[in-house]
Amino acid sequence: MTTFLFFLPFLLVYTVFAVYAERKVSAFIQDRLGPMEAGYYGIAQTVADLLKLLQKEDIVPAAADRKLFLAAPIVIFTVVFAGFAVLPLTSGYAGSTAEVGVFYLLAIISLDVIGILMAGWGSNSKYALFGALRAVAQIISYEIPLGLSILCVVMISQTLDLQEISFQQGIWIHDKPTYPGLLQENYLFGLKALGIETTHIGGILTWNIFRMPLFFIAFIIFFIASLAECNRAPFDLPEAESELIGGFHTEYSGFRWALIMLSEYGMMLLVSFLGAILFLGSWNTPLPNMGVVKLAEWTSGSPGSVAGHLWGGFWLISKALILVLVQMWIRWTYPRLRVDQLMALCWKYLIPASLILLLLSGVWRLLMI
Amino acid sequence: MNTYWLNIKYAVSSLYTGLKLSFRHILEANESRKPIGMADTTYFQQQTGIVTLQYPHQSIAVPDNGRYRLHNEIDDCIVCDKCAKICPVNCIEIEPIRAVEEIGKTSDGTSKRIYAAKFDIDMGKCCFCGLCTTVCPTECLTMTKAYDFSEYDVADHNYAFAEMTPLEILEKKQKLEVFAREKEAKAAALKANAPKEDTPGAGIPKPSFKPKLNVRPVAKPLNIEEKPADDAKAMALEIMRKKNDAANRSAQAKPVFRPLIKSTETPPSIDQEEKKEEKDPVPAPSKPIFRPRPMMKKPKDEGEAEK
Amino acid sequence: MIPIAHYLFLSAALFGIGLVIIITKKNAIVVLMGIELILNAANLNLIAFSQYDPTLIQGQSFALFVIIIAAAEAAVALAIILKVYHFYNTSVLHEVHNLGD
Amino acid sequence: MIFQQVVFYCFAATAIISALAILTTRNVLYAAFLLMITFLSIAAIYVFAAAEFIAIAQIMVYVGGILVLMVFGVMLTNRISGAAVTTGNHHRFWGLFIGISFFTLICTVIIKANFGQLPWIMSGRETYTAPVGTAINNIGIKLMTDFILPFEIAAIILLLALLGAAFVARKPQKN
Repeated sequence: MTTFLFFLPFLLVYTVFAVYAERKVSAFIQDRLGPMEAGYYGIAQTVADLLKLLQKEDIVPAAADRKLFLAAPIVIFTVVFAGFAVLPLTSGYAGSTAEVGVFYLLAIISLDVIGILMAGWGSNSKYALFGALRAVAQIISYEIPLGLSILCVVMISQTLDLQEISFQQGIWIHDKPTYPGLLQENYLFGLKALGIETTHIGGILTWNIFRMPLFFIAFIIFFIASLAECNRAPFDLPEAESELIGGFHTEYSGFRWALIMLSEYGMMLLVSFLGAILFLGSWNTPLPNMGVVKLAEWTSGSPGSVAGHLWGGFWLISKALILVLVQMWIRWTYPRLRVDQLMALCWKYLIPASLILLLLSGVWRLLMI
Repeated sequence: MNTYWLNIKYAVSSLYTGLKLSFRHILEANESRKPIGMADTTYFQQQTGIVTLQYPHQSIAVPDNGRYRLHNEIDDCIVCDKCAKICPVNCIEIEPIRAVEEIGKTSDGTSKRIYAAKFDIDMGKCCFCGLCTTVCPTECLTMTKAYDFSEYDVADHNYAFAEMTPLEILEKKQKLEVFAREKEAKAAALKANAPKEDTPGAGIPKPSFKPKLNVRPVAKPLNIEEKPADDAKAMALEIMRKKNDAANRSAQAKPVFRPLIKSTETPPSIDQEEKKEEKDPVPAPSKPIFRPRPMMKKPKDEGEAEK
Repeated sequence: MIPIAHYLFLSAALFGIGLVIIITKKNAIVVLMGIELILNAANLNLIAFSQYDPTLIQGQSFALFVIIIAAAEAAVALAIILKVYHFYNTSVLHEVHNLGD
Repeated sequence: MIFQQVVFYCFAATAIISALAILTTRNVLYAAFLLMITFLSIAAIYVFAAAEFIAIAQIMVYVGGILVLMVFGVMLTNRISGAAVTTGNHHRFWGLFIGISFFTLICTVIIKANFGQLPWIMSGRETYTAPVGTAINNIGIKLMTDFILPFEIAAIILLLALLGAAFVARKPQKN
């Protein structure tokens, strides 16, 4: 319940370092050095930028709709931060125990649209309005493949509770009181017919991406859709600098702009957490037990113990941060899509693929019993 | 339908290639180029890694013949004004003061006969064409390797090479004036003897400008021998005194520009001036190749000021 | 637990406000908002009653259908409003005088 | 429990105040965003009534779907010319009269009917437990068994609405 006490400071510190990492990753990909002056290897550059932003004037354009303009960044940030409420952090330390966790996160992502619309309309600027309309069209379209790929996981896991999904992907599957009808043992690739039980082997073999091998494709669909949901390149049409200056946050400055950036990076982290929880084994270790070498048990304490907290937090956060790094890697590799390409990718490729995956997941689930 | 699957195949392979490419660059980022210049034999050897340098801390060596900022070796400068004339953007500004005698020799043996009261090069205007360095007779004006000379104020781009203090400038000017006065006295003496000539402006009752206006008549009678008359000398001294006062006063107000008044001349007088100089009694054993022209720009301004 | 009457009062208030909005507002989209408010008020009733049979939860299922229908209705209504706007160049309802083409 | 009640009344008050604000504001876009606040507070109240799933569905469908549609509608049916998008009022007296009279009528009925004392409510209250984690399972099973027909019909209606809306709103074909 108290995970927000962890997530709020974590989000702030993470954003500072994520912006730094973004600059460094982009610099290295482009054979540059990136920020080098502020602090050792430029490590304090983002802090300096943040201090600068906080001192800047809070400009409200004269033609803007003042109330909407001022409220929009707060709405966007609140919505994104609310998404962190249901994330489990370790095996013994979860956020809200709401059984609708995944569904709630989908709703949160669709709420984000409202804040963007407020910002775009409130700015009373054509660039902001174009950016907002593009953002909304994009987010609403990509919610479908995102939701369908999540639904695949939900179908295999038979629950919407993120903590429950986490428990299913590791060696502590029996440590959570489950609802009737849920799986209590794991088999290799989820196939009971193979007869290789992996319940006590754990590690990467019980991650969802291995329990159901087709989830690799589902994960890729999820990842592409999540990139579009956080307006990240190559789906950054809503804030395309070269076309729309800054998209829906063109008119913002100072603290409010910082807040929008914070929520953008927060959104990246949120979908990365979600991807790690749904597909990459959540807070479970990637190392399996092998005979007497109990790597899985050594690298994950039992739920509720101090070791369990530390290992769980370490694995989940490092998985999420690696996904964030992959997002950055992708951003600085690919060019931006055109609007028609964006829609074609969503409706012609991702949605049919995820629908087929949904069907296959149902079949696979029958094989798992 | 076939294109559909081909599209997917092409997208996957190209996305994979792109990721591989950028990831290779991330891995290669652990090495970076050394700050070595083109002359180095290893210059082309390192093809990968970070290519940027941290400029103020590191920089690539500039070749010795790099031609960036102008430098004037004022000790070798004979203030011939060639550079200022040829400059296409008028970035060189020179204020010469003729010396009454040879003031030294440059390192190549050319004799220096003009003081540089001001030798300013505005690097903010400079177009780095290098014409000034080619026309420089004593090769005192050169382009150096220094290329990083950014400043906070554009006025700081003006590089002053003249080393004279205002006091020295004043002193040299007075010297020149004394000399001119003497000449004028001679001329006056001559005029008394010579057939009457119309000297425009001679009757203007402005004491401070008088001497200069009277300089001209000196130049006109070209082949007259110098025989200073006593009365003329006395008159010259008298005028000199007044002139000094005026000069002092004006020097206080405008130390740099004011004294220019003395050398005010109308453009057509350039030829005259040169001819006059040829006839100058000043001993000039080895004359500079280029006849220095005392003033190029200022005369006009001052002429306007006069009116 | 909250007395059921309080849910019902809240629902009644929302219903009343929705009704007033429908009657008084000129803009078609705001009228649509009033309709959504009324649907929400109805949903609130369904869910308030549904909490007393936690095993059957018929009320919740019904509320879910109401939400689905509301979504469909809103989509169609907005499409019609757009069409009307293109035809009459206004979205103010009483300026739409004739329905014939 | 007292804390829970305070939170409930806060959300109820927010819902009513923002709904009233929709009534009073002339700006259509403000009305849309106020409607979002109303919907969110109603979703919160659903949670109090042990209907988490419906609450999230409410947020997703109403706020993420219908409201965005409405805002799009507002933007598309008004010239973007810098002037605020406003709406006028008419029939003020009759509107208020009918609304208030309906409200008082319903309130009277609620008080008269005394729902709290109905036998099935009483028995329900006895068996009432705090919201437990089986509601979604129940809804899922119900939807696939007892309510399979309305569920499928709803799916068809959604599809029809999608096609119909797209058909109605499309640009007229040029011959």
